[in-house]
Amino acid sequence: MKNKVSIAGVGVSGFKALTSDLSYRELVFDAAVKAYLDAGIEHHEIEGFVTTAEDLQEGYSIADEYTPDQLGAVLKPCYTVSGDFLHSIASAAMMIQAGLFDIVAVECLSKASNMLTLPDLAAFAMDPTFNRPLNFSEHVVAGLEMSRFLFETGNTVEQAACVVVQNKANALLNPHACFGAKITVEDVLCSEPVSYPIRRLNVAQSADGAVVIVLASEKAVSRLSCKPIFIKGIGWSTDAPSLESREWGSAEYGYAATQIAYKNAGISCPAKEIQLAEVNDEYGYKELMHIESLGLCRRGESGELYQTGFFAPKGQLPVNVSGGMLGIGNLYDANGGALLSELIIQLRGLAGQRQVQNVKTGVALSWRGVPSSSGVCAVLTNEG
Amino acid sequence: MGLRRVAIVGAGLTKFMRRAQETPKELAYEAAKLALDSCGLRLKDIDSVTIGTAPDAFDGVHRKGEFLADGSGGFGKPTMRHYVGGGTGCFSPTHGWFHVASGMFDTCLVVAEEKMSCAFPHPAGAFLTIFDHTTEQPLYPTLIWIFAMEMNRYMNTYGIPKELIAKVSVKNKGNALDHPAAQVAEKITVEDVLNSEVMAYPVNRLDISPVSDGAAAIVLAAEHVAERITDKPIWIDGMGWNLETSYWCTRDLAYPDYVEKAARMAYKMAGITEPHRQIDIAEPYDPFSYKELHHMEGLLLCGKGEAPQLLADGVTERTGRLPCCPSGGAMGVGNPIAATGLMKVIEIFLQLREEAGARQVPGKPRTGIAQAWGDLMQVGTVVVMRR
Amino acid sequence: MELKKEMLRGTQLSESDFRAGKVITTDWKPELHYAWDNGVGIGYYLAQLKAGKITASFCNKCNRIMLPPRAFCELCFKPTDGWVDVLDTGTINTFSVSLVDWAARRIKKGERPHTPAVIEIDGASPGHGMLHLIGEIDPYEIKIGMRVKAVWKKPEERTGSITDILYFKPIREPKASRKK
Amino acid sequence: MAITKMLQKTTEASYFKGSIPMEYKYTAGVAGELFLKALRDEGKLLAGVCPECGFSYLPARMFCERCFTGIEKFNDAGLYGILLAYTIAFENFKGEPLDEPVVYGLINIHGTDTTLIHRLGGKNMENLCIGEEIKAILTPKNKRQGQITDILYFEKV
Repeated sequence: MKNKVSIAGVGVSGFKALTSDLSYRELVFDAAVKAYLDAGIEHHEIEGFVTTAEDLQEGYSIADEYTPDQLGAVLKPCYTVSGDFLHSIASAAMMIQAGLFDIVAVECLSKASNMLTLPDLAAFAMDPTFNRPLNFSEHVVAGLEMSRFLFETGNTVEQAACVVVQNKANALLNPHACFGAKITVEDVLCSEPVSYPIRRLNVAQSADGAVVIVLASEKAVSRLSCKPIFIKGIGWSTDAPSLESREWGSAEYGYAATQIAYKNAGISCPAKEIQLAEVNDEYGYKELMHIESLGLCRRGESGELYQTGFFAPKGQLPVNVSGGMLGIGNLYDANGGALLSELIIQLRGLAGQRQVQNVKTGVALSWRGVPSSSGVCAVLTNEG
Repeated sequence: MGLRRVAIVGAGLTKFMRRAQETPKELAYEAAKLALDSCGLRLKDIDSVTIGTAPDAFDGVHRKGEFLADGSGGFGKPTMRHYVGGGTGCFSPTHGWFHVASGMFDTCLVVAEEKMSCAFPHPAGAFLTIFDHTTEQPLYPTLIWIFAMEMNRYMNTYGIPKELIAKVSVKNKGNALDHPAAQVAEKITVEDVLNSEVMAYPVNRLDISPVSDGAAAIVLAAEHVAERITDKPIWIDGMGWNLETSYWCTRDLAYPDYVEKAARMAYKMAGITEPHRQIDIAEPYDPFSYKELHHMEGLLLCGKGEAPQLLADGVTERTGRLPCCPSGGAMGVGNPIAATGLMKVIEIFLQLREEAGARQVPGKPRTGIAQAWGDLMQVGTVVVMRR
Repeated sequence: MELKKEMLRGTQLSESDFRAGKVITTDWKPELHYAWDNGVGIGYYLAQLKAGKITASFCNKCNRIMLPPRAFCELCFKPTDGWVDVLDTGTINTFSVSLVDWAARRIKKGERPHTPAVIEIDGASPGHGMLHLIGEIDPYEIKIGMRVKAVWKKPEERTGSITDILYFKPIREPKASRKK
Repeated sequence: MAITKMLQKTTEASYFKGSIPMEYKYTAGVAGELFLKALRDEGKLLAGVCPECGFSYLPARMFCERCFTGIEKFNDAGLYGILLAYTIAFENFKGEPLDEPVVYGLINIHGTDTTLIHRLGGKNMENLCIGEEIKAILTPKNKRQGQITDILYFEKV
């Protein structure tokens, strides 16, 4: 990428199933204070702010109104991206690349516990004329996609269940994760059916939390005290938004986003050049889909490799050491924040018990959940 | 500023209507298609897409940006939605500028859409929930309240009579008679405004822009590409945006400080030091009549409390020294929120290219600004354009 | 290229055709329900309202006394330093007399217009006000600068909400006694 | 935590309830109107074919999302197609358990390039297979309302 953009600071608040003791403002403030401290800056040194919000997730008609105070962004250039947190990161990175600002803070928030009718909300994202009258849930869309994906690739229901088992186990070692558990493939396969082949334990449960990340230009980062992580490449893409004309057997948005990010990062052989991946796994099968989109294995091979431990924390290419959404919780548009913050901690070598050795380049792939067909891929490195 | 200069090379609009048959996707398509046609480009020539649209509660679709992506040309492309409430439309070119000026993409299709009529019986209900859910909504506030209170404060602070403000409606609805997308163009008088029914003192019905459906789109290109596409590129030379605290009761309601800060940011980038002299034409946001005046002051086009007199003196007429809202603005063309802001940008684009037809202001304008405003009396967005 | 009328697309539906069902439409009423965590600042504000008090927070760096109270100062970006009860009197900063309700319906004949106001509360920093309603006065007699006092619900009816104050009513007091 | 006055007792934590009380009436759009009218009045499934790239959309669309060309020609695609995937839903869209599970299919109508999600029903539901031939069963003509539910369900041929 031209005009190198670096990550100077990260702050995480949560992630927890409930955050009843804090308002959404207080939750974000906590993450912001930590991020600014981490970057070694004061709030008034930040030139621009990007927030991540969808109105109805927050419970406002215009969620953007309620974003500035908790970031120290009052009377500053501040806007919202209604996308995944990684979309916001991409937007902020472009501002820095264009030379507009040197230091930008990027925020995301989940107060999913405050939204009492999340299934209704997912239905409200579907086409009002052709989808909603049939009263199907988001899990029906995922069930169809999983069924088609397994059919086309030969991956299996058991392999998708392995993802759940591994991610929940990984989460037990992540102090930011609250859905860690020691379970078996049988537990997953015997859990309550939701929308065949999806069962209850295949689905990530919602969680609360906030992430704030400080981005800095090359010029600015040199005068900060932090040890920067660099954004090597970032790409995003949208497949057909309608359920009628999209690809069902693979994550096309993931392939397209990844292509842009790898091109920027100069990555031609991802499985060799990347040592760590964090991908959206709101459903177990999505992790397999996303691993294939990232080109970390050939199409249809992800399940088998998974079973051999290839993507385990001590495997050749660890994926979702954090526990992913299955282990951390579904933070909706803040999911990208959870994925990215794990990459940063790992690339800094500060992941403690779950630290992956010799990580130089990591990749995150986020997705905006059912029924969206949008994803963002970010490649990070600790080599300047 | 920027790795490279960015130009607007094409523009498209739909008609603005009270109730469109087209779905939000179809509206977005019509505007985006016309924008591409206007500069002879195909969708395959577009590298990236940015979508500007205001509350999901209007179109009635959660994650509206995703929903609109196909109609906005986003299929298989890097597509993103930016959002600053009512200020979105004049932030859209800025967000597109990021895409191109950063060197990430050579072209960006910028689409703004709003279909307010999906909300039924009335979209006004969506404004209840712009207020703080805990400390304000239990009082059942409405959008008109906050405008009325701000207008009252503005009139009271500077001693402005209602007649002077009503003239904004007269001018803009009149200007809109020449605008091809106009929804509520009319020849009216100050008396008509004052005699129209009171909605919330001091706001009368004719002080308010209508509920609208519509879309607008522009095409942005990097300098080396723009020169291949058109011999009349309009350059984005300055941009600014600024967000105030969400505790709106704490603010000075008589003066939009956030608009001034956004304007100063844009002027600094564009090298404008004396805005009232260096700017030839302006499209301040006018969802309510007084807002045009309020915003002229925030844009530093005149001193505080002085805008009504400029209006009275005819300075802001199309033939005046500083034409304001020559399009007809939100008051005349209509107000499909985000699309209105981009319509204003398109008006400046056409005026600077001398392609505004019957609306063309005399004197070959060189520098123009478009401005929008939004959230809870809270955000200003400004774009400076030059030929 | 000039944008001419015949180039612009869009099909305007007539309101009568639409309402008569001549156009195919699909209805939806989303269930969008929330329980927002009050957290520290707003939680305390509401608890105090229930007790019949308006409480602000103060910051010892900028010396502001802020309404509504908050756990952090958004300008100094630090935790606030304590709570302070302010008075339940104040001054009207601005107001409106509204003949429409939140859903854009006109009020019925004989019904009292809605009279919202921004009220700067005595004891809070200048400009720190709240949105509330004005009562016990002819709506058209309300003036900017008018002094008002909260009229509370009975203690047993209060729920910990901004509506524990029914409205603010005008008070007459000599200017000299105005508390800053 | 970055604040100094944290709550200390569970009884101090509180919440405030509220809703977004909106209702909607959506038009089907220019092409949607044609599609639903053809379904209601003629019992046909209308596809729209892009004149530029030949991609065939069902339900019919006004424009091709892939090449941004207007679609003006629509054709009767027939009622037959194949099953690309299916799922058995045990919950409705509100997340509430269903009395009887509902089966949904991902359906490609012959000659089109798109996928329709709809209910599966009728005979031989126990041995569903991906790739099977299926057919749309419409509601009786006098009960059709110009909605996608004028297709009752798809069943195995």
